[in-house]
Amino acid sequence: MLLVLVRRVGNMVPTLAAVIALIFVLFSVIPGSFMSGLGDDGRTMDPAVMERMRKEMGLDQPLLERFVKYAGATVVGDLGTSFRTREPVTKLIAGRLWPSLKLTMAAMLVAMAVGIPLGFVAALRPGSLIDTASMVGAVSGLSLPKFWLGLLLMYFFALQLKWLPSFGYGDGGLTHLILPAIALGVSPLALLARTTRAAVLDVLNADFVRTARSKGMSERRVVTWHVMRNALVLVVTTVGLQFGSLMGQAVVVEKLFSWPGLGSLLVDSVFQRDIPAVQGCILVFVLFFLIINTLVDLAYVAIDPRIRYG
Amino acid sequence: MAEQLLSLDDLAVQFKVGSMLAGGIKTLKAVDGVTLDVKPGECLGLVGESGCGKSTLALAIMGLVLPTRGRIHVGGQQISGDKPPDRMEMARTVQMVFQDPYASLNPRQTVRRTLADPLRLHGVGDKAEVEARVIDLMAKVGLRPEHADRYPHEFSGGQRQRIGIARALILKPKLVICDEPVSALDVSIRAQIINLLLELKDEMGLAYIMISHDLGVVEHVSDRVAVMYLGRIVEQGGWQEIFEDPRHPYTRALIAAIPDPFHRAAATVAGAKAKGEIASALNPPPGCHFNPRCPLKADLCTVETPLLGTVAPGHLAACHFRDRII
Amino acid sequence: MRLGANTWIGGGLFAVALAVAVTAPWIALTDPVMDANLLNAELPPSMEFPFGTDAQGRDIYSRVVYGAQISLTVGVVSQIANSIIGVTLGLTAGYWGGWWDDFVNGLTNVMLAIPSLIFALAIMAILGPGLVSLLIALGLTNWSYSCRIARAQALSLKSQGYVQAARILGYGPFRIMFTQLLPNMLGPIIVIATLGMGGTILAEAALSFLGLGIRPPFPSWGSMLSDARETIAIAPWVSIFPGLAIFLTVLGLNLLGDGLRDIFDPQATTRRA
Amino acid sequence: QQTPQTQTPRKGGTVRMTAPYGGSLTSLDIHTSPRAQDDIAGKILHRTLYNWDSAKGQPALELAKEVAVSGDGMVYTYKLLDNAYFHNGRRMTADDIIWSYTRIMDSTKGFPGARYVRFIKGAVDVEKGAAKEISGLRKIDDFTVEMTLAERVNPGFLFFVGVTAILPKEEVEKGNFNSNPVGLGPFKFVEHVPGSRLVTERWEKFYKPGKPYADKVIVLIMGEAAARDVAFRNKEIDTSILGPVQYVAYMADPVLSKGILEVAEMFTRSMVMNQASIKPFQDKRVRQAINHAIDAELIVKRLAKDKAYRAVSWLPSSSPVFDKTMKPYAFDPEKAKKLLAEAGYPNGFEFEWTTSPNESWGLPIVEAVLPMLNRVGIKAKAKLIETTVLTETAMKGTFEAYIGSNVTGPDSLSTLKCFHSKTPRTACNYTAFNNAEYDKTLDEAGQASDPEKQAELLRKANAILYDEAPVWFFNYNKAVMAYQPWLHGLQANPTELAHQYPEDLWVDERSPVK
Amino acid sequence: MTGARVTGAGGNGPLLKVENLRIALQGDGVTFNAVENVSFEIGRGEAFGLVGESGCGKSITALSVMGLLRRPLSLGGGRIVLDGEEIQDASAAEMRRLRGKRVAMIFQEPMTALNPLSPVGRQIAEMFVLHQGASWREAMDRAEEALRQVRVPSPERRIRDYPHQLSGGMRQRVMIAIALACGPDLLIADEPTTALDVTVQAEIIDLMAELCAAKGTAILMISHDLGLVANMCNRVAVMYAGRIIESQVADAIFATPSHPYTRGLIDSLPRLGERARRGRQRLTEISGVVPSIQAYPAGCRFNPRCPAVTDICRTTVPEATSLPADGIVRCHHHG
Ligand SMILES: Nc1ncnc2c1ncn2[C@@H]1O[C@H](COP(=O)(O)OP(=O)(O)OP(=O)(O)O)[C@@H](O)[C@H]1O
Ligand SMILES: Nc1ncnc2c1ncn2[C@@H]1O[C@H](COP(=O)(O)OP(=O)(O)OP(=O)(O)O)[C@@H](O)[C@H]1O
Ligand SMILES: [Mg+2]
Ligand SMILES: [Mg+2]
Repeated sequence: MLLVLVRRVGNMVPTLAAVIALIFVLFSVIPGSFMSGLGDDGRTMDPAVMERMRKEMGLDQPLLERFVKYAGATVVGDLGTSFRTREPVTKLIAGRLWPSLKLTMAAMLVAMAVGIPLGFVAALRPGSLIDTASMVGAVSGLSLPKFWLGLLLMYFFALQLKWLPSFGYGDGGLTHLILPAIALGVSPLALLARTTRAAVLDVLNADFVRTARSKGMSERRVVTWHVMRNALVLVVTTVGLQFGSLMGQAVVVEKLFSWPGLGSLLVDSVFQRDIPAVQGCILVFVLFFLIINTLVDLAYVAIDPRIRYG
Repeated sequence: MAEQLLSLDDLAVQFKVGSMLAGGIKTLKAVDGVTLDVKPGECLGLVGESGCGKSTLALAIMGLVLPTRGRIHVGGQQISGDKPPDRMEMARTVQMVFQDPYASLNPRQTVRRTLADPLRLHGVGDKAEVEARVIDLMAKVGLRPEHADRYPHEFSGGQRQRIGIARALILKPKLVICDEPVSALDVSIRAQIINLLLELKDEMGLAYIMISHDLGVVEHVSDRVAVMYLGRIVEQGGWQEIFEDPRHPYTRALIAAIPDPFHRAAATVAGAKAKGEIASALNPPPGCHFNPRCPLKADLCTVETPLLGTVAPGHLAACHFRDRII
Repeated sequence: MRLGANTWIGGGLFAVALAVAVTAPWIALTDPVMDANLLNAELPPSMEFPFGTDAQGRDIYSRVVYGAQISLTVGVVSQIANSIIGVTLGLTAGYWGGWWDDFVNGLTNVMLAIPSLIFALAIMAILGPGLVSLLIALGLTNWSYSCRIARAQALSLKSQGYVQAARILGYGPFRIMFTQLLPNMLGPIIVIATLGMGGTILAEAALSFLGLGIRPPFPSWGSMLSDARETIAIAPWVSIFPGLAIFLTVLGLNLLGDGLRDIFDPQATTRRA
Repeated sequence: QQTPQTQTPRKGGTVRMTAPYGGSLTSLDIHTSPRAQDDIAGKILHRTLYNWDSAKGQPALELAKEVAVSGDGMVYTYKLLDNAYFHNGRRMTADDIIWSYTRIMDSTKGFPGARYVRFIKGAVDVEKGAAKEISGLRKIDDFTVEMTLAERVNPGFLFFVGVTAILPKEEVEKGNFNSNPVGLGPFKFVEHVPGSRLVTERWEKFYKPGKPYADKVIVLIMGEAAARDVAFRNKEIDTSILGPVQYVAYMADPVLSKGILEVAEMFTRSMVMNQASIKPFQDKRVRQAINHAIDAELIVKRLAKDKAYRAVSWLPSSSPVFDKTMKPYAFDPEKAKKLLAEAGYPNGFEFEWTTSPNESWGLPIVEAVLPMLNRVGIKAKAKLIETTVLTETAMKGTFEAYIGSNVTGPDSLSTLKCFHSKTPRTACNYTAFNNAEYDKTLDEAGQASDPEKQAELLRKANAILYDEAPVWFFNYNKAVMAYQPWLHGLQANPTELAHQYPEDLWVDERSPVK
Repeated sequence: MTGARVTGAGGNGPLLKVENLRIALQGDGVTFNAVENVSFEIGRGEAFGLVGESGCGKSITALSVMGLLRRPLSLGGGRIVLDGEEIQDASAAEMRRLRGKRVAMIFQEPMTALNPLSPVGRQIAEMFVLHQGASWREAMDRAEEALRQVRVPSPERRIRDYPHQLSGGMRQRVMIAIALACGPDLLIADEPTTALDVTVQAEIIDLMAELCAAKGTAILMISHDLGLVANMCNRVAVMYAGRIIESQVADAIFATPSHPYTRGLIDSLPRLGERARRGRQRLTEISGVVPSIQAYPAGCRFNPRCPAVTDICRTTVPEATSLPADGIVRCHHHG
C-alpha cells in the first residue's frame, strides 16, 4: 500500500513539472494583458500606469528569468501574486477550493449513485426495456451541450416548478448545489452507467462466475458475492478518470450557475489575463486529477489482491 | 565447428522484471547457459515444460532478443549481446513456424501478400518470378492457387498452419525453428502437418529445431533431442538414447507422465514420477533446479549444480546420478 | 459482421449531417451571412423561414445547414488530427518501448491530467477566436485516448506471431508498424475517433459559450446555440434548431461509436464461453 | 425618473443587487481596479470626494461641505465633512484625502486613478519618484484641504471616479485590505465569497442623517445574462442589467415592464477607422460614405431593440454640451456610392473589421452591417478577437477598423481630446485623426474660463468631428436596469447605470427576503 | 471396475442417464443443433470418458447436465436422468440444489475459473455454507481440511492465499477441493489438465481418480486426449461434430476401434516408443478438416473425410450398431 503510494507520488513529480513548464510557456505568449484587459468597457487606461503595472507584475523581466522564479516559487507552494487582486494566488484558490470540491463531489455522487446501479440493472437484464431505456438515456445524456442542459434545468426546476434556486452558492447549503451538480453529473453518470453495464456483462461471462453457478449458488448470490466486486475493479478506473477531470470540466457549469469555484475563477482570470491565477487554477486541476488517480490506485490495491501482492 | 549450421555457446538470456519502486527489479534467467549445435539437415527436438525457456531460446537464435551472455553462430553470422545480427541475411538463413496459427497470420493480408512481400523485400523484383515462387510454394504445402487471394479467416487451422509454414520457407532458409507447430491444431489435423514438415525437410534439405512438449511428436521427428528445465539443458542426445535410456530424472518423469494405453503398466515406473510443482524461473531452487521434485534427491543436489556430463558419446546429462540406472 | 441497431441509427444520423454539410450550398434557402435582413428579425418558423429567423433576421434553416459544414469540419478535422498524433505517438511508443515509450507515456499523462477543455480554452485564448485556432485547439488536446489505445494495441500486437514473423523476415520497424500493426489496430482507433468527434462538437459549443468559439464568416452550431441562449424563453426556435442539430449529430456519433465498438471488440466476437 | 416616490422610505430589509460584468469582483481595494464591476461594490463600501448627481447631470460634493475656487480656477479649498466615519470608527480628516491621493501616485504601484490625480500640481513629481508628497495638496486644518491644479479642469469630473476613493491609511497598511475593506460608504463589509457574492450591512455612523435605509446590501455576482434572467424572474435578485434581447422581452411583459429603469449612458459606440493603416479611410468622403451606407437607425431598432440611441456625432446626447439641432447621417446608399466614386473608389474597396464578441457593440452588429456595406461595394471581412485584446489592438494600431465602445463623458473636454493630433494613439487617438482646425478649436476651449464660451467651442469641435466622420457613428448606449417592484430609490446614473448609491435604496414589505 | 456404491435413493439404476440429448444453438435467425442424439449412461462410481476434437460439443454436453447452458445455447430435447430423477425440466431452484452437492464440475482453465478477488479458502468454504448451512468459521476449518485432502502443502496458510498466488497445478487442486467438498455423486471434469504441464497433469489425474475412488464418486471425464481418457476411464465415448460416433470399454476402444474416425485418430498420432519398435513411418492422415457447426454435412458427418465413404454415408445418418460389452458404433460400414 505504502509502496504504491510512494510510487504514484513519485510518478506525479515529472507530470507536474511538465505541466508547470507547459502552462508557463503557453501563457507567456498569450495576446492581451491584464492591463489592456482593464479597459474592457471602453474606459481607456493610462499608458504610464500600465507601464508601472507591468513592472510591478514583473512582466518586464526576461522570460527565462521569470520562469526560473516561477518554477522555484511553485516548488515551495507559492503560486505567485494575482494581477487582479494583488493577493497571493494560493489565497485566491483557497477561497474557491471548497465550493469546487463540493460541486465536483456532489456531481460525482449523483453520477455514481445513479449510474452504477443503473448499469447494474441494465446488465442483469440485457436487451430488456430497462436496459434499452437506460442506455439510450445514457447516450443522450452524453450528447447534450452542458450549458444548454444546465439552462434547461434552470428554466424547468427553478422558474417553472420553483423547487430550487436557480443560481449561486447561497449560504453553501444543499439547495443551491443540486442543479449544478446534476448538470455537471450527467455525463459522468452516462459514462458510468455504460461502463458498469459493460463490466458486469464482462464479469457475468467470466469463467469463475460459471464456477460459482456450478457450485449451486443462486443468481443473486452469484451477483452479490462474485460479480459485484469484480465489476467494481473495472468501474473504478472510469470513476477515477471521470472524477479526476470533473473539476476542470466544471468550468461551463460554474460559469452558468455563477458557482464560485475554480472553474469560474479560471475563466475570469483567462479573460482578464490574470496569468498567475490561471496557472494556479490549472495546477490545482492537474493536482486534483493526479491525487484522485492515486487514490484510485490505492483503491485498486484494496480491492484487487493481484496488485497488492503483484 | 565449420560443418555446424547453428551453434550456441553458453547462451544466456535474462529479463529484468518488476520495477524499481515495486519490490525491486528482479532478474529472470529465461535461458541459462545453453550450449547446443545443429548440423545442416538435422532435426533437433527440444522438450521441456511451459516457461522453461524454449521460446526464448528460439527468439534468441532468431536475433529477436539479444543474449545477455554467450554467443550464437548461425549461418555465417555471429550474434552476441553487443552484436545484433544483420536481419536481412538472418532472414534467409533461419525462419520460424509459430504455435498459434490464428495469431501468426496478419488478418489483413492475403496469402499472396504474406508470401510475396518478403520476396520483394529481399530483392526478387520480377513480378512473374515472385508469382511463380508463391504458387509453387503454395502447392508444396498443399494449398491451391485459388487460395492466394483469400484472407486468413477464410481458412481452417490446419490450412493456416500451412500458410505459416509456407511463409517460413519462402526465403529458402536452411534452418526452421518450429515452436510447437501442432499443439494448437485439431487432433485429427496434426498428422497432416507433421507429415508435411517431414516431407519438406527431405525435399528442401532443411534443418529443424522442433520445440514441443508432446514427446510422441518429438520422438517421431527428431534426430537428436535436448531436454530443458528452468532455462538449462538437463539432458541431450540422440533420440533413441533419450527415449530408451533417459539418464536425467526429469526426462524420466516426462516419459512416465505420458499416458499410454498400450503399455500402461510398463511405462508407469512409479519411482520416475515427479511430484510437486514446477519452481518459478524467478527464484529457482539452489543447486540442481529439479531437486525439489526429484525422486533421487540427495543433499548434494541442493548445494551443487550438476554440469552436463557425458553418459555415452553424444549423450549428455546434467545429473549427479546420471550413471545410476533405475 | 452484423451491424446492430446502434450502428444503423447512429450511422444514419451522421450520414444525414454529412449530406447536409456537403449539399449546403444547394439546399440552403439563403446566404447564411449576407442575407441578414433586420426587417425579418426573430420571426417564428413559417413557410418562408422553415426554422424561423434569428436576431439579425437571417434564415435559421440556412444557417443550420451551413453550420453543419463548420461543426462537422471541426469534429472531423480535429479528430483526425488527434488520431494521427495519438496513433503516431502510441504506435511508436508501444513498438519501440524504452525511453521513447517513457517519454510518450509522460506526455500522455500530462495531456490526460490537464482537462482538455481547459487546454483548448488556453490555446484559443492564445490564438484568438477563429476556425483555424479552434481546429488547432481541439486537434491538439484530445489525443491521449487514441495514444493509449494505440500503445496498448501495439504492445499486444507486437507479440503476435505475425509481427514476430515479419521481423524474422527482415521487415524494418516502419514497414512493420505500417503494414502489420496499423491495419490491425484501426478498429478501436476508429471507435475512439468517432466518439471523440461527438466530444469535439460539444467542446466547440462549450468554448462558444465561454466566449472563445468560432464565428465569422460562417456559423457553427455551437456558436448559434450559445448566442441564442438568452432567447430560450422568448424565441425558442433560435436555440432549438441548432441545439437539436448538435444533439442529433453527437447522438449519432455516439451510437455509431458504440455500434462500431461492438463490431471491433474482440470480446463480442469470440463466441466460445 | 423612477417610480413616483410617494411612500416614505422604509428602514430595514435587504437589497440584492447584481454585478453583471463578469464572474467575479476584481478587488475590494477600489484603488486597484477601474472596472465598472468593482465600482458597484465600491459605491457601497467607499466614498469619493465628489459624487455624480444624476438629477443635475453633474458632479456634486460628497465628502466636503463646501468648496472655494480661486479666481483663476486653479486652487480649490475644500471644507470637509466632520461627521464622516470610516467603518473602523475613526473620523475622516484632511490627512486621509492627502494620503489617499498620494498613494494613488505611488510610482512603484500601478494605480489606475493616477490619471486623475495627475491633474493636481506636483503629483507628477511623486509619480516620477522625485517627491514624497504632492505639493498641490495642502492641509489647512483637520477638515480643510487645499488643492492646487496643474491644469484647468473641473476636479468634480476627476474625483467622483471610484479609483480615487478615500481610504483609511491604517487599514490599508495592514496588508489584507482586499479581504477586509474599510471605507466611508453607507454599508460596511461583512463577507465576500469570491465569485459568488458580497455581503454588507448598514454602517450606523454614516454621515447622511437617516441613511442608509436597508439593513443589508448584497451584491450577487452574475455574469451570465441567461442565468440572471431566470434569477430575476424567480425573484432571487432585485436588480438586473438587461441586454437588448431581454429588454424587449421585459418590455413586452405586462408585469416586468413596470420595473424598468432606462438611461442614456455616456458611451458612444462606433467603428473606428484607422487612417494610418488603410488608405481609403484617409479620405473624408469615404468615411462619410460609410456613415451614409449603414442603416444605423434600423440596427438600433431591430438588433439593439431600441436599447440604444442613434448616434449623431462623438459626444453623447447626455453630454451637457450636446447640440440637439444636429441630425445624424442619413441612410442613403446612393449618396454613399456617389461619395465613394468621387473619392476614387467607384467599385468600393476591402477592409478587415476587427470586433469583439460583445452583443451590443461587437460581432452581431458587424454581421448586420456587412451586407449593407456590401451593397455599396465595400467588402468588409469580420475578424473576431477577445474583448481583452481589443484595447491592446486599438492602442497598438494593429487594425484596419474596429468596432468598440468608448466612454464619452461626463467631461466633454477630455472626451474630445481623444481626437487632438497631439494625443498619442496609446492615450486614445485610435483613428490617428489630425485636423488643424479641430486642434485649434479644442485648445481654445481648454483655455476658455467662461463655461458658456467653452461649451460653444466644444459644440463646434463636435460638429467638426461630425463632418470629418473619423468613425462610423453608431449609437449611444441606453442602459436598462430591471428592478423588482419592492425596490425604491434607484437613480438613473448616466455614467454607469449599475452604479447606484445604496444609501438611497430601500425595499418595501413585499421583498421576499425576511 | 466395480467401485459402484449402492446408495439408498434412486435404487440401483445408472447414476446418470442421458438420452437423445439435443442442444440448440441460436444463430442469426437460424437454429443449429450443436449436439444431437447424444445418449450415454454412467454407473455409480464409474469413470466415463468423453473424447472428441475441439468444438464437437463435449463441454456443452457437460453443461447441459449441470443445467448451466446459457443463451444462445439451450436444451433442445432429450432426457437427463440423475439417479432416477428427470432433471432436464427441473426448475432453477431444484437444479441449484443438485449443483455442487450431487453433481460437481471442474473446468479447463484453472487460471480463470477461480474468482481472482477472493481467497481460495473462502471459495472452498462457500460450498459448506451454501449446501450444509455451516457457519463461515466452521466452513473455513473444513476448507483447510479439504485443501489438505488435495495435498496442498501447508493448507493453513494457503487458505488465505489468492488464486494468482498459486501455480496452475495448485489452482486445479483447489478446484478439485471445491468440486469434491460436498461429496457429490458425479464429478464432471472438463479437460482438467489441458492447461497444465505434462508432469503436473499426471499428478492431478492420479489425485482425482484416487479421491473419487475413495468417495465413490463417478467421473465424467472430458478430454481430447484419447490416451489420457482411456488410461483412467472404464468406458469411453467418442464424439464427432455433435454426435457420439462410438462408445466402448476403454481397453477395447484402443484394441478394436470400430469407427473409421476412431481408428484414424489412434493411428494418426505418433506414439511413444513406436519409432523405436517400427522405425519412422509416415503417419496416417485423416484428410480434410473438422466441419464447422454451420456446415455439418448431411448423412454421416464424418463422410467427407472418411476413407471408406459410400453413397449412403452422404444421405443417411447411421444408426447405432451394438458392439460387445455395451458398446455401440454409428457407421454404415461396420460389421
Ligand atoms: N519479454 C519477456 N520479459 C520478461 N520475461 C519473459 C519475457 N519473455 C519470456 N519471459 C519469461 O521467460 C521464461 C521463459 O519463457 P518462454 O516463453 O521461453 O517459455 P517456453 O518454454 O516457451 O514456454 P511455453 O511452453 O509456455 O511456450 C518464462 O518464465 C517467461 O515468463
Ligand atoms: N456460448 C456459445 N455461443 C455460441 N456457440 C457456442 C457457445 N458455446 C459453444 N458454442 C458452440 O458449440 C459447439 C460445441 O462447443 P463445446 O464448447 O461443447 O466444444 P468442446 O467439444 O468442449 O470443444 P473444446 O475442446 O474446444 O473445449 C462449438 O461449435 C461452439 O462453437
Ligand atoms: Mg513457448
Ligand atoms: Mg470444451
